[in-house]
Amino acid sequence: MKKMTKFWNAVKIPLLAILCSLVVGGVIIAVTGSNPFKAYYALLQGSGLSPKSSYASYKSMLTDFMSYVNYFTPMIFAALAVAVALRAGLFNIGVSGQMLAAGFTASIIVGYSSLNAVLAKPLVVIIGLIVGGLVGALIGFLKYRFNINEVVSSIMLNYTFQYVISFFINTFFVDPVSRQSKEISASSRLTLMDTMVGNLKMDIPLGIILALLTVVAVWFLLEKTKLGYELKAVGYSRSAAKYAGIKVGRSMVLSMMISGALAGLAGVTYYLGYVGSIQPKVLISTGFDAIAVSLLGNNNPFGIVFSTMLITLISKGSTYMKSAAGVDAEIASVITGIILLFSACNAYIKWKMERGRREKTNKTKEDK
Amino acid sequence: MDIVIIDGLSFALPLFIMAIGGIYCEKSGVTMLAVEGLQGFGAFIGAFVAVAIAGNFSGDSPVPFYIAMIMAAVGGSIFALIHALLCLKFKANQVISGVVVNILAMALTAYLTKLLNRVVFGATSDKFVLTVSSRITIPGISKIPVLGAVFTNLYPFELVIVAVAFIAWFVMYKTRFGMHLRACGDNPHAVDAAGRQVGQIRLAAIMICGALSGLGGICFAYSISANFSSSIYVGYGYLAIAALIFGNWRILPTLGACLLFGFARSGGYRLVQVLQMPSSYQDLVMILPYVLTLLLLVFFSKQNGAPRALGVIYDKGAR
Amino acid sequence: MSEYIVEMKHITKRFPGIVANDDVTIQIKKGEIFALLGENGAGKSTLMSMLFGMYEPDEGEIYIRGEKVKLESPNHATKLNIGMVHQHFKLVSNYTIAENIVMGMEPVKKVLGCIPVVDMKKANQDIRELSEKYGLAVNPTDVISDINVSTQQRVEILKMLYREAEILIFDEPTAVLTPQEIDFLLDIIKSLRDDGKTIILITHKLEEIKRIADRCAILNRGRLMDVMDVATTSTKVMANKMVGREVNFETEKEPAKPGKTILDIQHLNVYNKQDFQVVKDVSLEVHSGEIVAIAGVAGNGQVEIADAIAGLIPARSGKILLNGRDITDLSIRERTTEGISYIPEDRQNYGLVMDFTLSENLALRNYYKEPFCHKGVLDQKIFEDNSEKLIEKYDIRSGQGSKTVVRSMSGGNQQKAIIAREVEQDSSLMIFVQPTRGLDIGAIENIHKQIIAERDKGKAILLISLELDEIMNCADTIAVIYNGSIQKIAKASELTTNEVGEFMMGVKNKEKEA
Amino acid sequence: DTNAESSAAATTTAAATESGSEEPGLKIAIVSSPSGVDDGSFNQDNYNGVLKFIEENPNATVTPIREETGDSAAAVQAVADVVADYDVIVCCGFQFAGIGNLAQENPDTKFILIDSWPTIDGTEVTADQVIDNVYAAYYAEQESGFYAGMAAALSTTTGKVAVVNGIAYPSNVNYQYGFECGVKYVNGTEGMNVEVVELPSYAGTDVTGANVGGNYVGNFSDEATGKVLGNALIAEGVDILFVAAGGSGNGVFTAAKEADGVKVIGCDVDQYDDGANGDSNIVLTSGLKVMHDTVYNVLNEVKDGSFKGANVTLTAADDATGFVSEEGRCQLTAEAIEKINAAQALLKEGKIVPAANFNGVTPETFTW
Ligand SMILES: Nc1ncnc2c1ncn2[C@@H]1O[C@H](COP(=O)(O)OP(=O)(O)OP(=O)(O)O)[C@@H](O)[C@H]1O
Ligand SMILES: Nc1ncnc2c1ncn2[C@@H]1O[C@H](COP(=O)(O)OP(=O)(O)OP(=O)(O)O)[C@@H](O)[C@H]1O
Ligand SMILES: [Mg+2]
Ligand SMILES: [Mg+2]
Repeated sequence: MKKMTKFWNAVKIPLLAILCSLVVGGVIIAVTGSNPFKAYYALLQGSGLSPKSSYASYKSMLTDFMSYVNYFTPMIFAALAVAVALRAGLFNIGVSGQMLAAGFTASIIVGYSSLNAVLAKPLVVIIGLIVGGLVGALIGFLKYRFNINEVVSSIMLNYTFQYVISFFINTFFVDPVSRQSKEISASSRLTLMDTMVGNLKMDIPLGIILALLTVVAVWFLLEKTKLGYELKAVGYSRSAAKYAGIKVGRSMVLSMMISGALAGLAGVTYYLGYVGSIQPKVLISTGFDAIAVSLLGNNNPFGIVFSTMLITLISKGSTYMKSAAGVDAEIASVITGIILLFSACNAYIKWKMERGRREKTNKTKEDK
Repeated sequence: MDIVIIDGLSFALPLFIMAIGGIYCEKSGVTMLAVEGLQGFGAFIGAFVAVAIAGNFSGDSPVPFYIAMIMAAVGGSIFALIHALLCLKFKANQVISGVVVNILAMALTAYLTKLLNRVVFGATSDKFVLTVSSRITIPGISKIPVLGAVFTNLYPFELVIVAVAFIAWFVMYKTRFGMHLRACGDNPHAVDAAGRQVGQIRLAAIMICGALSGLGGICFAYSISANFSSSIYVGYGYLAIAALIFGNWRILPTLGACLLFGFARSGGYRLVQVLQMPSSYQDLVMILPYVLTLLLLVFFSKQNGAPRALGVIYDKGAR
Repeated sequence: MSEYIVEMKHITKRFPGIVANDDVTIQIKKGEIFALLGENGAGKSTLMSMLFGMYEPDEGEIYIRGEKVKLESPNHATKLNIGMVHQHFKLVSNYTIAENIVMGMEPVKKVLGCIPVVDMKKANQDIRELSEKYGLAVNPTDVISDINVSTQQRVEILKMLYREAEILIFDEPTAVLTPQEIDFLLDIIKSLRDDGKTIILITHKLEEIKRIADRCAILNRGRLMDVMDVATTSTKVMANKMVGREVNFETEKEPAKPGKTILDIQHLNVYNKQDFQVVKDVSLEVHSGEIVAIAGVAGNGQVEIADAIAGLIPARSGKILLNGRDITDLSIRERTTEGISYIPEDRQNYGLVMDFTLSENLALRNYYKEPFCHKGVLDQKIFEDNSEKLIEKYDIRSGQGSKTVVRSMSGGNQQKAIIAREVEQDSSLMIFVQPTRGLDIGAIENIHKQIIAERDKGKAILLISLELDEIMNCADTIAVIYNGSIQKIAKASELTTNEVGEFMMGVKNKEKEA
Repeated sequence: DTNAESSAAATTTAAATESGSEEPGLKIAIVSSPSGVDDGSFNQDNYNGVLKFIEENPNATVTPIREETGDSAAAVQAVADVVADYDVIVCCGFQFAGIGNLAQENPDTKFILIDSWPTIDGTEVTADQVIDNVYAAYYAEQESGFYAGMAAALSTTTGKVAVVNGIAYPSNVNYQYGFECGVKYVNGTEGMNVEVVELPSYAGTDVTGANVGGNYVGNFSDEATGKVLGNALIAEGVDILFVAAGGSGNGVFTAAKEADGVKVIGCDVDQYDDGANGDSNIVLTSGLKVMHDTVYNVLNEVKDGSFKGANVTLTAADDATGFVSEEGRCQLTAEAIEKINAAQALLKEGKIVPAANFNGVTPETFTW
C-alpha cells in the first residue's frame, strides 16, 4: 500500500503534465481542421498499440509494435546516458556524437566483416560499450584534468566525429545508391530484420532485451550501490564529496565513461539495429531529445522507459497519423515540444499542489 | 589570405553577437542552451517580414534588410519569453527548458515557413528567398596590406554587429542595469536585498539574449545563403555557447573565440584550395575549428569558471 | 503613531513537518536594542526572515511604524528602511566592496551629457567617507572574495547604513568574529542605537545580550516564552528560560592524562591556491587523552593546518605522522580509515551534502564499509538505523527525521549532525574546527562535555577555535598561531586569557624580537 | 507548374472525369524526404504530377507523407507503415530505393519510384530485373546537363563557365559530363573557345574511384561550402555556373547573387524563383528532369489498367529531359533558345549522345 502511494506520488505530476499537453495538442489539431481523437488513436495504431483497419501482407499489429520497439530502443540507452551523467552533476550533450562514433566503429570492424552472428552480435555490443565509454571518459578526463567544461568538449567532439566519419564514409564505405554507408551484414545486425515468424515478417530487436536489463542495472547502480551514492554526492557537492574521501575526479571520469558507454549502446542499437547504415554528416537528434526524455522521466531509469515510450510513440506514429488522420508530421513534433514544455514545469506543478494541500490542512486545523 | 579574413569575419561576427546574447543570459544566472532556437525563430520572423515587405521597396533597397534585422531581434526576444516563462515563472530546470525551446523552434519554423509561404505568398516552398545584402569596402584603409582585408567586402550587418556589440559591452559593464545583471549571476540574494527584482533583471537578460540571437540568426541567413530555411541554423547556437564558455563568459575573450572559429574555418577552406586536396578532404579540414578549440582549452581553461549562481533556481527564501 | 516601530502579531510559519514559529507576538520600540534568544532551530532566523520579506507568514500580521504591511520581498523591506545582516552573508563575491554596498542605489553620472553610467569613483569616495564616519575600516576597491569574514560583515553593515536603514537586524553577527572584533562590533551597534536606529540582535551569547541589549525575547521550539528587561535579568535566568533547565557555564573536567603521541606534525608548510604560503614550518604534537587547541585570529593558517592533516589540501613540505605512520601522502579516504575525524569549518560546503537526506549525510564517512555496504551494495536499513540512533543520541532536530533534506535544517542542527557523525567514528584523532559556531548554549555545553568525554576515552583532540573562552575552557595545551606560524605552545594552566590574546595578535612575539 | 500542361493531358480529361464519378478513385500516397512535397523543388515536381492527375480524377485522393530523417532505412520504414492503405505510392528520390523487397511482398500496391531503381536485398536491380508493381525511372541527366552547357557557352561574356556538383555519384557525374559536352558542342559548332573551369581541389572521385574532375562540394547539404566554392570559381572569372548540388547549391546561388554579372543555371526543376535578387534574377535557365509528367503518365496507366513494372532511363526521346525556355522564366536570348532546341531535336534522334558516367563516352571522347 505504502509502495503504491509512493509510486502514485512519483507519477501523478508527469501524468498531469502529459494530460495537459495532450489537451493543448488536441486543440491545435482541431484548429488545423482534423479530429484530435482520430489523430491520437492513429498514433497508437501507427505504433502497434491498437489495430489498424488493414495491414500489408505479412504484417499485423504485432509487427508494427516490434517496429516501434526497434525504434525506441536506442532512445532508452541515450536517455539513460544523460541520466547517469546528470547524477554526477555533468551534462552529456554529446550523446549523439558518442552514438555516431560507436556505431561507425562497430560498423567498420564487425558490420563489414564476415563474422558469424554468434560472434558478431556480442562483439558489436562490446565495441559500442568500449568506444562510447572511451569518448565519455575523454570528456570526463578533459573536465577533471584541464577544467574544460563538458558541454564545450562534447559539442566540439560532436562536430569532429560528424566530419571525420563523414569523410571516411564518403571515401571508403559509401553505397552509391543510398548515398550513405553500405548496409552492414545481417549477422552483425542487432535487429533480426524481416524474420518470418508464423505468417508474419517482423523486425525483432534484440537490443530491447539488453535495454531492459540495462535499465534495471542502471537503477540498481544509481540507487543501491556505493558507486551510485558517490556519483550522487559528487553531483550535489563536489567539495563535500571530496571531504568524504570520494575521489571526485575519478567519479566524474567514471560517470562520463558509463554515460558514454550507454550512449555507445544507443549508437549500436540505432546504427546497427534500427537503420543498418550511417548517413554521412548527419548528427541524429536522438542525443538531444534524450536530454528532455531523461528529465521527463525524472532521471529515473524506470521513468525513462515510460517517457521514452511516450515521446517516441509520437514520432513513430506520426507517419500513420498523417496517413490516417491527415495531421502533418510537423504537428507531431510540436506536440512533443509541448509535452516536454509542460513536463519542464513539473517542479512548479508539484509546488502548487503541495501548497494547495497545505492550505487545506491549515484550514481544517483552524476549523477544529 | 584576404579571403580568409573576409570570410572569417563574416562568420565570426554573427556568432559573436549570439554569444554575447548567451553571455547576457548566463551572467544573469540563467543557463542558456536555447541560443539555436532563438536564432532560428528570430531569423524566421526577420526573413518572413523581409519577404513580405520586399514588394514595397525597390529591388536594391537596403531598407528591408534593416527591417529584417530589427524584426529578427523582436522575434528572437518574443520566442525567448518561453524560456523566461519556464525558467522564471515555472521554475523549470533551465537545461531542459533550453533544449525544449530548441526542439520547439525547429518544429515551428519548419512548419510555419511552408505554411506562411502557402497562405501568405501563395507559393510552395520551404524557404524564404532573401535579397542578398550589398557589400561595403571602406576606401583608403582597405588598401593596407593584410589588415585592409578587414575593411574589404564587408556585409553591412558586420558594422551593425560591431556597434551592437559595443553597446552590449557598455551596458553590461558601465550601467546600473549591467551591474545588477552580473550580480544576479553571482548572488541573486544580494540583488534582491539591494532592492532590485531578480526576476525582472533575468527576464530582461533572457529577452536581450533572444534579440541578439535573432539578430545573429538573420545575419547568418543573409551571409550563408541569402535565404531562410529551418535547416540553415542547425549547430551554430551550440557553437556560440561553446565560444562564450571558451571566452570565460567575458565579451572580449569571447570575440577572440569567435574569431578563432571564423578564421580556422575560412582558413580551412583556403587550405583545401591551396593544397589542391580532393573535395572529399573538405570534411577533414572542417574539423579544424573544433579541434583547435579543444587544444587551446587544454592550455587556457584551468582558471575558467561559470557564474556562481548559474542554473540555480532563485528562491528568495533559500538558505 | 504607536510606541512601537515594529510589531509582529500572532505570527505562525510552518514548514513541512515543523511549526517554525507558533503564534509569536513581539513589539519593538524605536531606538532600542532588542535581542532574540533561543536554541538552535527555535525559529529566530525564520521570524526575522519574515520581517525582511523573505518568507510570508502563514498567519499573523506585521506592523511597521504603526502601519500594517504585507512584506513581499527584501526589496520591499528595504524600502521600509529595514536592513538585515544575514547569518550567511549576501554578497556578490566577484564585486568590490563599494560595488556591493552601492548596488541598487548607485551614484550615476552622465557621459556625453545623456548616457547614464555608474559613477564608481564617486561610489568609492562615498564608501570611504561612510566607513570613516562609523569607524568601519574597509578598502572600497577590494574584491569580496579576497577579504576575510569580519571585513565582509563590515561590508554588510555598511550596506545597511548606506541605505539609511533605521531598523537593523543582525542574525548571529558575532559567530564568525574574534573577541576583539566582537568588542568592536558591539560598540558599533551601541553607537548605531545612540544614533536613533532600532536594532534586533540574534545571538547565542548571553554576555553580549547582557552588555548591549535593552530587552530580550526568548523563543523555544517556535513559541515565544518570554520578553524581559535585560538590565533586571541575570544571564543565568535567561539561559534557564531558554533551555528549560539549569545550564552549567564552566566546563568541569579532570586534569589531562596524556598518553602516547597520536598526531605528530613536523615542519609543515602549506600553500594556498594562489600559491601563497599560509602555514609556515609548523610542528605540533597531540597525545592521546589530550586536548590541544590552536588559538588564533581567523585567517592565520589554523584551518589550513586542519585541512592538510585531513588531506583536503596538500602539504608542500614537512611530515604528518599519525600513530607513528607517515600519512603525508595518503588520500583523504586512507587518512580517515587510519583514524581521523574532522569537523570542518565550512559545514555547508564541506561537512554536508546539503541535498542529501539526514540519513545519507550521517553515513557520509561509512557508506562504503560494512555493514552499510556489502560488496558494493548499500543497505538502506542500516542507513536508517544509524541515523535514528544518532538523531536520538545527539538530539538533532528536524522536520522529517531521517528523511529530512539537510538543506532545510537550521544551522545549529546541521552542525550537530556533523559532530554526531564524526564523533561516532571513534577515531584516534579528532579535529574540531569551530565546533560550536552558531550553536546555542545548551548545545555548546553538550558538545564541550562530549569533547572532554572523548578525551577521557583516550582520544587525541585537536581543537581549533576563534573563541578564546572555548579554548580556555577545554584545552589542556594551547598553541597560538599568528601569520601561519606557531608563536607559543604551553600548558593551558600556564597561560592567561590575556597572554593568549596578545600572542594571537602577534604583539607578544614582536616584543620578544625587539 | 510550368511544364505541367501538355496537350496529351487535355484529351484525356473528359474520359477521366466520366469514369471517375462512378468508381472510387485511386488512393495515392506520395512519400518524400525531409523537405516535404512542398519544397518548391524536386519533391514538389513529383507532387505536381499527382495533383494534375487528381485534378482530372477528382475521386482520387493523395496523402503526402514526409519522412523526417532522410535515412534510407527510415524512408523504407515510412513506406511500410502505410503501404496497406494505398493503391499507389509515389516515392520521391533515391532514399526510397530500398522499397524493392517491400514491393514484392505487397503486389497489390503499385509503386512509382522516381530518380532511382529499386534494390532487392540491398543490391540494385538490373534493367531486366523488373518488379511487376514498381515503375522505376532514372533520367538522362547528361542531356539536361548538355542543354545547360550549351546555354552557358552561348551566354558567357568572360568565356569561362563552370559546373558545381554535390558528390560524384553517377547522377552528378552525368550532369557534369553532359555540361562539358554541351560547351564542347557549342565551341565546335559556333567556333567559340569557352573554357570549363575546374578547381583541382574540388575534383570529384566517382563510385569506381576514378577522378572525374569537375567541381564537387563534397556534400549535398552544405550551403556554406557551396558558397566558398562558388566564390572561388567566380574569382577565376567564371560568369555562368551550372548548379547541380542539392542544398549546397543554395550557397552557390548566394555567391552568384553577391557578385556582379554572374548567372546560374538551375537543375532538376525550374529554379527561377530561387534566383530572385531584388529587381533582377540570376537564373539563366534550368536543366530539367520532367518528373511530373512521368508521375502523371504512370498514374494514368494505373487507372486504365495498363500499368506495367519497369526499370527505365528516360531521355529526350521520352520528352523527359529539357530546359526552361518560357518567356519570363529564363533569360536566354531567342537565338540561344533556338540553337538549344535544334540540338535537343538531334538528341531525340540519337544523333548526339552526350557523355555520361557509365555510357562509354567521356567529355574528351565526345563527338557528334
Ligand atoms: N566547485 C566546482 N565547480 C566546478 N568544477 C569543479 C568544482 N570543484 C571541482 N571541480 C572540477 O573538478 C576537478 C577535480 O576536482 P578536485 O579538486 O577534486 O581535483 P583533485 O583534487 O585533483 O582530485 P582527486 O581528489 O581525484 O585528486 C577540477 O579540476 C575541476 O575541474
Ligand atoms: N526553508 C525551509 N524549509 C523547511 N524547513 C525550514 C526552512 N527554513 C527553516 N526551516 C525549519 O524551521 C525551523 C526553524 O529554523 P530557523 O533557521 O529559524 O532556526 P534558528 O532559530 O535560526 O536556529 P539557529 O540558531 O540554528 O540558526 C528549523 O527546524 C528548520 O529546520
Ligand atoms: Mg538561524
Ligand atoms: Mg585531490
